Amino acid sequence: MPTEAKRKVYFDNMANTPPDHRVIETMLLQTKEAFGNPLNIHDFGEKTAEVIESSRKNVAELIGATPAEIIFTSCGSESNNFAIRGIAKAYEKKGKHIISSAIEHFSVLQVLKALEKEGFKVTYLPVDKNGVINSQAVAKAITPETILVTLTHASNEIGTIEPIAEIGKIVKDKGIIFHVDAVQTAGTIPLNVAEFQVDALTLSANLFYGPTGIAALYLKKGTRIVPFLVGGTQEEGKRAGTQNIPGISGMGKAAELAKQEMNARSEKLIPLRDRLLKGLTEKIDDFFITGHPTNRLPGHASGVVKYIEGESMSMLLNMEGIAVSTGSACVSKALKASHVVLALGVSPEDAHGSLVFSMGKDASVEDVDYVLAKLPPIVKRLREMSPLYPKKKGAK
Amino acid sequence: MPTEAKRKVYFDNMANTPPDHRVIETMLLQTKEAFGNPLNIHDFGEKTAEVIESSRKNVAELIGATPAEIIFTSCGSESNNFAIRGIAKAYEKKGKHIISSAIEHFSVLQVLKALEKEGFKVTYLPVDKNGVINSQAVAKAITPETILVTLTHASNEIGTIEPIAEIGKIVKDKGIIFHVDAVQTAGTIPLNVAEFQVDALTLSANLFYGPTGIAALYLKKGTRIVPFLVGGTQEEGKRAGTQNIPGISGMGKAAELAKQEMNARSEKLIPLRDRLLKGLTEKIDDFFITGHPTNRLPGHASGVVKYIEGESMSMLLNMEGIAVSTGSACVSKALKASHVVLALGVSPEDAHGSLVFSMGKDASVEDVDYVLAKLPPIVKRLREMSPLYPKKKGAK
Amino acid sequence: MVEQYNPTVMDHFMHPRNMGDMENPDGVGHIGNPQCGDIMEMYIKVKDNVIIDVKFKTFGCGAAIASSSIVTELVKGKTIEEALKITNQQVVDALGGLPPIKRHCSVLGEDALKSAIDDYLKKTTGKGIEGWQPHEEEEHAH
Amino acid sequence: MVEQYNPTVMDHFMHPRNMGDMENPDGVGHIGNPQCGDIMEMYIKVKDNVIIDVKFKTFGCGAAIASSSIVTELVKGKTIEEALKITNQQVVDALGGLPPIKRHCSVLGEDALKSAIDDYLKKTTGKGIEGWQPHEEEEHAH
Ligand SMILES: Cc1ncc(COP(=O)(O)O)c(C=O)c1O
Ligand SMILES: Cc1ncc(COP(=O)(O)O)c(C=O)c1O
Repeated sequence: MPTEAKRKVYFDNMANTPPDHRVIETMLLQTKEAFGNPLNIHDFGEKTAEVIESSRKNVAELIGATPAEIIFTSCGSESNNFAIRGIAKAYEKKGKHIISSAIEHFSVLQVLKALEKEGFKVTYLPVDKNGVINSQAVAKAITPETILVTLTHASNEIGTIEPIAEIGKIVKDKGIIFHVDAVQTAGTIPLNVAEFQVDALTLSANLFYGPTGIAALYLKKGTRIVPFLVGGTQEEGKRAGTQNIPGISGMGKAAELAKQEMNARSEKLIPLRDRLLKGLTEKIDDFFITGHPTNRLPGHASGVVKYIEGESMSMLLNMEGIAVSTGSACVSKALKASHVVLALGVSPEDAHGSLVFSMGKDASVEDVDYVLAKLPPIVKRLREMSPLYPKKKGAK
Repeated sequence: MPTEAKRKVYFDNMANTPPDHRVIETMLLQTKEAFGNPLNIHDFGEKTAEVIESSRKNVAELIGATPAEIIFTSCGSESNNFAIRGIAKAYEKKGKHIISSAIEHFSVLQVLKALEKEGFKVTYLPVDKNGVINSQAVAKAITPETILVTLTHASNEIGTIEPIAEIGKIVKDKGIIFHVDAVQTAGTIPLNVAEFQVDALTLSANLFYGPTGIAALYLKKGTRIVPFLVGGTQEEGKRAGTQNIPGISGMGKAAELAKQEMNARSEKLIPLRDRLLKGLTEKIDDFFITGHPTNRLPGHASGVVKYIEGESMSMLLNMEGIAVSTGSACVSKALKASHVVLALGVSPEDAHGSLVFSMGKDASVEDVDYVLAKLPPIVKRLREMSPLYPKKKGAK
Repeated sequence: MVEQYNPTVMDHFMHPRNMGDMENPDGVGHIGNPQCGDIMEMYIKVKDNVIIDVKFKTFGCGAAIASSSIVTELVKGKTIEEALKITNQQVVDALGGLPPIKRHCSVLGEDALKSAIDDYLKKTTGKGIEGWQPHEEEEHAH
Repeated sequence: MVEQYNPTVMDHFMHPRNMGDMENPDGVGHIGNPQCGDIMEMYIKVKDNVIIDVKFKTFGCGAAIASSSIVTELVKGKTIEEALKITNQQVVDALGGLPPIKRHCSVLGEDALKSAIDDYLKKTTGKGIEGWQPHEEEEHAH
């Protein structure tokens, strides 16, 4: 039952960004032209190899890596699975301790859970009320057994930007491998693997206006890894399987555009985000921001509307043409309160009322103001229905 | 140094088929329109869910499955890794014996090798000189410990179509799980999972004029599997990661077209294949066909040119605008003689001279005749250079 | 998700019946817990063993709201004995179906009603519904 | 793969120098084995300690053919002592580089030449190249 709302406001870019039209054009062209298997000895294969390598170069340049350090994968989850499992297995003779945090994506947490069953020990660092991981806590958690630190650069649910460079320095000083889940940040905010001193980094095209189905793992030269997907010799033997040409060509173009336009996008989005956060706080009582109030992703505004639940809010927003996320994009079918919001110290009932507004590069002031006009009556309506809404306040 | 040959003959469709223009159009359209995360509660996500589910239905119909039995993955290798490892792990309490064959793809063999290290036992069945797996040999290899039989439906290197239905019956009677690697057959020849009595089946869009980067695993309802890629709840919790929309939409369209056009494509390709095989045998001395002479993939012609080596032949063919494979498409960087050709009883030096001509649906008689005109002088030239070519024969 | 809700469910979600507070209810039901993200309250007014009025308030998803709403429609005018026969399957059926992962909401609907009747019975007879207790939260597939 | 061969390599592959048989060679080299997919034969004619003619035959990939061809060019007119100093790196350099996985072909080229000189020395002096033996196949990254 799609809504008939006239205005459409897509504020769910942390779940997926619409591919840029220039990206789609590149995909169209290269999917037509580059169909030869790049391992084979003919011009058709050469053409494909050229498309792959020029895209690899663009992706490398986006994060300050060399092309040989970029491995293409099928999604951020695969890069996370591959990096964490592959590095843990490659270094397990050195030790079996891994450090992570309480606000990681499920594709990190589930691998860690599996590794725990296989005998690894994992320390999950807490975060402060703004969602910040303390770099000194990382230092303290390191033991002689620690082989890997894996942390998110920014959680999709709260948008707080973590002090990765600071942590990188600490981890590197100890000679430990450092993996960063940069799905939400690569292509969105400046990020340089050398500066950050990371050994492995997950990035995904669908978060910077590239297509879904294509992502990459940066793996610093010399870092050992056990392959995840085995078979042929593609990706220098690190990731088997015929490469995704539409995806790789789209990711290359998206990376090129992201590098060029990143600053302009942020300069536009930060004021919109702040306008939205301010408006929500002013127009809705018993609303609080989740994540850091200022040091957060450019287009990312998240918070909790107390006494009511996220799915019903999203459904009513959808009736008005507004798309948002509630809790984790990737798992809202799980019906559970977000572990990331809970990690901030938010109570379970409040966590159920969390919303994430994530604006894309084409967002406008009008979009923000439309949301600020439509949300308050929805909140009022659902609070009237809620047995949790304090009687004394009455329906507001 | 791309060739300047005027005619271009792409006879490497077993490595990758060029996507059909109708597939590319569908991808273009749906990549533009379906960008919302299908797990989230808004119309944008619904749109994406619709695209995914309609594509899933098409893929299911291609092989006689129900949509809920189709899991999208990123490539044939992933489906093979997932199926074999996931089923072995799910049933390991029942036993640790697996049956496979000597002519499997590397994405099967490498997983089996890894499982052997983890304590599984694997029987690799031999093939006869035409590359046929004997169904009675499967029956004999079964032990009370056997939990999984995994066999290719047709090897990309020799094209022989294996008696899967016969084997399916034997395996099912014993209550053992049967996985088939149908990368080369699904979408090319008729294939019905119920008729064949298979429990799991790998298929890949890029072998039936769909894009690269998208494949599927058919998993019969009730078959247990341990997920390979973990994280979010996508694909009913069986395969995490944001779904590949360009790929899935393209695979859906390609499956629809394959179902409609399969017979017409085969009717056209079989005579071309036979003309090519006959021509090669007649025009080149010391040439022999690899794989079954008649019961083989419609567009697939393979053989060995004695005394000379495959890469140099491919390079000279490429100069004439002709693209072929030598040995395994996916591993020609390995420089090794193909294990599949060796399994036929071919000597290692002969195996190095193997060529695979795989014709696509747009192949023509002129293409075949062009190859038949261009190859003999190339063979002559390389044989003149070869220390293996019997002196008595002289340069021919 | 949205597409998984049929028009009946959407209608009850958008236009819930019998929503609100009740002055001096004869029985009050309270079910669910905030950790699971669903809480239902149900209030009944009983006259001559017949439920003559019913109201609800719900904190929860679309299915939870629709389930509460339909329960109030199903129960209005029924005797206590008839009302006690209402099952979660009837709730699902009256809604024309619920997505599988949302079926626990119909269980909550049934339980909220029974909890209200239980309260009414305790107040009037000193004894609640014989042998009744709400379903375990675990069953609800959270 | 093709793009990884530079124009010099392609030129030697397409137009191999000194390819063919030789009548009554003074030294014959034979290296490689069919299992690895590369076999080179090299024939030399020596006069006054100078290699005045050289021919090769090769079963192998493009890089193997180009390596054989360039070795014959490098060695022609050189004294035995000078020829013995030719290394596989010189073969690679003379070709303007080879793809990493093809570098073993340059080793085969060096070995084929040395094998021919070894044969020549054995025939003329009764003793081959002191301490020489061909590189192990394992090294060739097969
Ligand atoms: C029989 C067979 N199985 C599996 C694969 C692997 O497919 P992909 O390269 O798409 O991962 C191939 C690829 O050619 C194949 O021919
Ligand atoms: C921080 C973070 N990591 C990893 C992922 C997983 O990415 P994908 O769904 O593309 O596999 C996501 C997805 O939203 C994410 O936000």
